[in-house]
Amino acid sequence: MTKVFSGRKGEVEALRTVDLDIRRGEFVSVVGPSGCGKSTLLMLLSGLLGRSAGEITIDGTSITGPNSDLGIVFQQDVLLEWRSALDNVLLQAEIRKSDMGEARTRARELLRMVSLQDFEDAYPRELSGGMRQRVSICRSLLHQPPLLLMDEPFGALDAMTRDQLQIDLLKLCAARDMTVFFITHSISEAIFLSDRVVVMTPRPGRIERVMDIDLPRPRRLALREDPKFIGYVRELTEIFKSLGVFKEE
Amino acid sequence: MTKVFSGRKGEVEALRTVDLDIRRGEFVSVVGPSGCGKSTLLMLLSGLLGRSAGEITIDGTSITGPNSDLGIVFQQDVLLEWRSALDNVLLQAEIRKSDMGEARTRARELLRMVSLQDFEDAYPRELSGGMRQRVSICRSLLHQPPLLLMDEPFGALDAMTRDQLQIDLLKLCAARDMTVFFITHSISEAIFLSDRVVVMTPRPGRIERVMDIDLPRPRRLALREDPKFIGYVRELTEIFKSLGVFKEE
Amino acid sequence: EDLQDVRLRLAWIAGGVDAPVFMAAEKGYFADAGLDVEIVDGNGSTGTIQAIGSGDFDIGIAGMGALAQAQQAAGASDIISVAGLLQKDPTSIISLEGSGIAEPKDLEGKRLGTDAGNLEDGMIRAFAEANGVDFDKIEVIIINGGADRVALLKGDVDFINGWANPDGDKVAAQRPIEEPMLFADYGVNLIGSSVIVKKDWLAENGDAVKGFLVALQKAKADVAADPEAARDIFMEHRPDADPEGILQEIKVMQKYEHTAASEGKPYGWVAPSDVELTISLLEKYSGMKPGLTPDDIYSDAYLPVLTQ
Amino acid sequence: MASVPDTTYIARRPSLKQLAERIPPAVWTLIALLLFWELMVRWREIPQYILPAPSVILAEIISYWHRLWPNALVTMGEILFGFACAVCIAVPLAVSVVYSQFMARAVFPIIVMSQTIPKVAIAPLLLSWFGYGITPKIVIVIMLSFFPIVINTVMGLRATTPEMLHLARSMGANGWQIFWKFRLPKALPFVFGGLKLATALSVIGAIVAEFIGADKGLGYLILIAGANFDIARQFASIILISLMGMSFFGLLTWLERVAIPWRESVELSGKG
Amino acid sequence: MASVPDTTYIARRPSLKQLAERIPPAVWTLIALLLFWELMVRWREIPQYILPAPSVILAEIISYWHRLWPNALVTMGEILFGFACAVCIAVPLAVSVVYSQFMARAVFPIIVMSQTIPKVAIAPLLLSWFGYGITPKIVIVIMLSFFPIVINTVMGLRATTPEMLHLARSMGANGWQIFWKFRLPKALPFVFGGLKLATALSVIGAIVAEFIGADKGLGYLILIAGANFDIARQFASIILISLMGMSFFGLLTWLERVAIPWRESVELSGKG
Ligand SMILES: Nc1ncnc2c1ncn2[C@@H]1O[C@H](COP(=O)(O)OP(=O)(O)OP(=O)(O)O)[C@@H](O)[C@H]1O
Ligand SMILES: Nc1ncnc2c1ncn2[C@@H]1O[C@H](COP(=O)(O)OP(=O)(O)OP(=O)(O)O)[C@@H](O)[C@H]1O
Ligand SMILES: Cc1ncc(C[n+]2csc(CCO)c2C)c(N)n1
Ligand SMILES: [Mg+2]
Ligand SMILES: [Mg+2]
Repeated sequence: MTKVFSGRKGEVEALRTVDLDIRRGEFVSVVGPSGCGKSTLLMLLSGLLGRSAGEITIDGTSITGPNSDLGIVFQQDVLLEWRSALDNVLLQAEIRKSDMGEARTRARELLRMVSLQDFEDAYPRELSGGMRQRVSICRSLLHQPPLLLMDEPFGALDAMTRDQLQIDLLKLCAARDMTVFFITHSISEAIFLSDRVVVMTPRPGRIERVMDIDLPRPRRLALREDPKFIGYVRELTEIFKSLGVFKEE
Repeated sequence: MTKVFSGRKGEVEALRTVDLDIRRGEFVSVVGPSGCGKSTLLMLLSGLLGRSAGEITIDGTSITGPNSDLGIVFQQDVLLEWRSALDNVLLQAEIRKSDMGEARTRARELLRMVSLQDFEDAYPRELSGGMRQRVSICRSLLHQPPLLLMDEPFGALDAMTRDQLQIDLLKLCAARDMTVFFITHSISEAIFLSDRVVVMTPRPGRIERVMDIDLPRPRRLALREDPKFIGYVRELTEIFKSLGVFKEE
Repeated sequence: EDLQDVRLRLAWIAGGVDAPVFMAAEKGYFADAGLDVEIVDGNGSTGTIQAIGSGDFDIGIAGMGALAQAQQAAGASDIISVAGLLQKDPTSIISLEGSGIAEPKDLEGKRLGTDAGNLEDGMIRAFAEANGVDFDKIEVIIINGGADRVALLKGDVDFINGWANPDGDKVAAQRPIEEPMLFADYGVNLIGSSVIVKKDWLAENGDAVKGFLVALQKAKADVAADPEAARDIFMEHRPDADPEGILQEIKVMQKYEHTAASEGKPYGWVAPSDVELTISLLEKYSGMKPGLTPDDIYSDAYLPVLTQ
Repeated sequence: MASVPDTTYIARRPSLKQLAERIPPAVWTLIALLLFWELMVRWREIPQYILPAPSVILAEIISYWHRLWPNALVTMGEILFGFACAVCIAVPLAVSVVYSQFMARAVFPIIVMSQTIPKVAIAPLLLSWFGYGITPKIVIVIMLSFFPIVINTVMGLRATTPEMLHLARSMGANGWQIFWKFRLPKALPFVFGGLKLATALSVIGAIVAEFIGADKGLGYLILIAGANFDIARQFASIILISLMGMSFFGLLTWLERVAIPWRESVELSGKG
Repeated sequence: MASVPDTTYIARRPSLKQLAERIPPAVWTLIALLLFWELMVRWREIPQYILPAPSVILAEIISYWHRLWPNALVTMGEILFGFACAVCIAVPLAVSVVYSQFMARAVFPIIVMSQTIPKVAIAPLLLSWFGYGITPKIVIVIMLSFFPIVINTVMGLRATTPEMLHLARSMGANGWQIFWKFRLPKALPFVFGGLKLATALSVIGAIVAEFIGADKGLGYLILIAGANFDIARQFASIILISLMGMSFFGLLTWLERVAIPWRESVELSGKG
């Protein structure tokens, strides 16, 4: 039983001939220079954007419309300004018509997980950038989706909160056999979390390299001092550098 | 001749008794957990928000209104949706009634510096998250302000672009004797760039520690492998860890 | 040259009734009297009385009944009428042929479509009372802005109260009507259009007013002598009017110029008894405060006595 | 010091100023205007049949209250019922214009066109279609007031960002849910703008309708007062109508504040 | 395949369909409506004095064109000039309401109140204040049409986010610049909503003004045609007015698209 995704796109500006398989339960990260089409790729996978050519299939079925059996964290936290933090998280449940009592309990748990238990009733405008991002992470996790698409979800978080959430996310994935497609700018974050890391080239985006990360699970923070981990970081950094023209002078 | 800032705020939720001096030409970074009040502090320094108590002075003059002799990069890129990338950068010049021909040349240069030369005419909605952030960085630099306030300016950028822009920023600072107040979540970025790093505590925000970074300038990327640099990183990480309750299980 | 500028405001949109005014202007009778008259259409007696009172216009044409009410209800006692142009009220009962309305008594049990203003002036009640009709047995439907004629034609109402000419004629052009019952023929007559001026202006411009009335009398004779020519002159001034309608109106309106009491008297001269009747009807049926005398609203001092 | 509010001031001078401050400033303006009006009328000796003094109008309002009030109630009924119907028609219409190209391009322009038809001119048609009772009044109120609600609701429903729609679709929201949970809340501030415009128009609509044909209501009173040359009574009715209109507008402003609590601070910061 | 547009279709069937597609769909609806109207009148034998058939009206328009057209020009002049004045008054007023608490709380409610005054009822006053020429017409057009512009512009100027204002202040923008470079562009889509509403109202305003007292213009024609019981002529004038109103609305829709190029894609994606 394998879950197969394959995206292909040939637009002038964004992605060019992207071909990628993601297996069920796998954690795949994408790194690549700003503007290379990572967010576009994520939108294509979610079925929210139509591709210009090619096909995207899940379990052999072509995606033509939005796939709703997933959770998404968008790059810009899209919080509804008329809902409190808790209500923004609960939106998922309302729309999927889940048991609201249960959902509420779970939403509170998730907000506690991201240390926002004191801000359940705050409107988005009363939250800091990182807090808003955390709310939108909670929202994507509420319904325990089998597939999670995350676009730089930890970008606005401090190192500690980020570490904490990385650990929490890995635990959730393991518990629920979640498949995750994760966009990040942090090479070490990508390596720490993933089974495979996809490196994309600058515009128009193509897949330069897919790197298998052969590190044991469950992963602990200490892993980052592991020489193997550091080796991966160095390797990825080198690939990265070879892609761009870097001028220090 | 010293430039003195001192912020003090006693609101219930945000900052509590913050006291900080920044010297002219200094590069000061702030790190701290999400929601601790970094952005608020920046807004107070800029004079855009009124404080609840205390005083903020520049060169002994109390700030009561917005100070316009500075450049700001806000946490959320605030691009005007009705202006192209170039026009968004030029906004500064228009408002300061600078020589527009000169400003245009300089804006083009800045956009090239951040690799957006091909996107001068794109509207904000046509840009990726990182691209938008880069446009707002260019905007803050156009008029070569003596004081630069930056709120996580490189948060949405990939490692390479980020490295590049760090180097570029340092060069600009050295050339123009700029004072920079820089908010970041990356400890190594803070150390790499700064003369001093301010560590803030979780809400309500206080200054936990101000750390002098005694590393030679000009700084090169290679500095990051310097043992002294790594020492600073470790020290800051420890301070950081001691502040929060970190639960790996 | 050194003609005196005079602003004249009509009672309504210019119609056949106003033919003498245009005739006087065209033939130079106003100029002969040293006047340069600007003729402006009105939108009802109320507006004209206000326009005279505010000094925006010098001479106006408005119902004498309206002037009486303006004096009693709103203190317009600084305005007076100096000539009656339409002394017999053309208001009548109009019904379609076969409606079974041949005499006042037939109105009982029927539906009346009426303009709110027309109802409120009380004359329909006066007409009913004077002719032994129980007004409570009439179903009143208020329809303003000329829509009552459509309602009559459509059969939504059985009769309307409106001017026998030209309104009755216009209904008749669509479907035949019963002979209109003129209120005036049934003992209920309010003096209609009259020439009004402000008293203080009159005191200073008595000669101008006299001259104006002379010109009007001369023009009136011309209109009567050659209605077609009067119509052509009218059309020059008001090209959007309906030429047939205007001609018919010019001809038919002549029969409303005088009442029995003023018959044979010069154009514009009003019989005191008619003024008294107007006042007493308004007091009785329109809730007008009592106390008005004929001298308050009408003076014949400026009317030149010409023999026709 | 700029950020410290002037609570101190209020605290210092307690009762009298506080009382005065509780009265909305508009009332003061109104009083000033009335005073100016009164003085002008007296000083320039403007006759009553052209412009009665406020004191005369007030006396008329008081002495004629027994007739003014029941007629005002009739008009108010027409306004409120017509307004409610207008909302019920306008919002679905706006939705259909936003959702359907056909409505937007084939039907909407016709509706726009119909807006410019002077209602008074087609009175005979309206009366003959809708009878002579309350129906044509309601119809006219609707016809006059639904348009701004449509226009502003369309504007509001189109204000939803592509990002929000992406979020909605990614959650598998159906059209219904997208509408209720995303588009409508986003549109609310716009809708209220339209509603506020519609209040004034619904008042005008009721009066115009009563001008066309009525046997009660303030429009009717204006008409017959005009016929009787009772200008003071006309103005008494007009003043009452305006007060009703302003109260209605105020009610909606209040409702808006209640319905859109998350906007409050934005509006406050709107100053400057 | 959904994202591939139907350019292929258009390419396949060239001339006839292309031509048909160039005609706005609203025209088709209008034609359908007129056809229905014509058939209803003929079939139900509705007499001309209640509702003339479109063919009769068209004949009247053609035969009376020599008078309709000059009068239409007069009315159009009043509409355009009044509308322009309304914009010139409404926008500064909206600005003052947004910038000044005094205007917002002390003056604005009075303006709202004035909106509900039936213009026809105070016609004698207006005529006496503004004379009997073109001025009162312009004034009435202004009075009717400026309000939606004010309301929507206020709404638009308040739509500026605190973030944008922070940006502006940090750049040292003065009030003037904040207005021109931040608030106004942000408000533009709202302002256009108000302008579109105002078009319909300005047309109504001109007609109402001509009802009150005029010796030319389409409103005047309607009035005398009504007095003459010439219903076909009345409808001919009404149709002409509506066409003028719709053209004006169309013009503004086009202007909006030209003035707000950055919104285009948002509006397109508004569907769904
Ligand atoms: N709506 C749009 N219209 C036109 N071009 C667009 C649009 N959205 C994205 N693009 C272009 O597509 C390219 C890829 O954008 P995308 O947002 O996928 O980049 P990204 O890899 O997510 O970058 P970042 O790391 O900065 O978020 C960019 O060059 C961008 O300019
Ligand atoms: N407009 C507001 N109303 C109420 N509370 C606010 C408002 N803005 C910020 N806060 C609160 O102030 C605190 C500090 O916010 P601030 O944005 O300064 O945090 P930050 O340090 O920049 O966080 P981050 O790293 O997530 O951006 C937060 O707890 C937030 O909830
Ligand atoms: C030629 C002519 N002149 C005036 C009117 C208007 N009108 C008809 S009834 C009425 C009220 C007086 O009872 C008024 C002002 C008209 N229809 N035809
Ligand atoms: Mg992206
Ligand atoms: Mg922040």
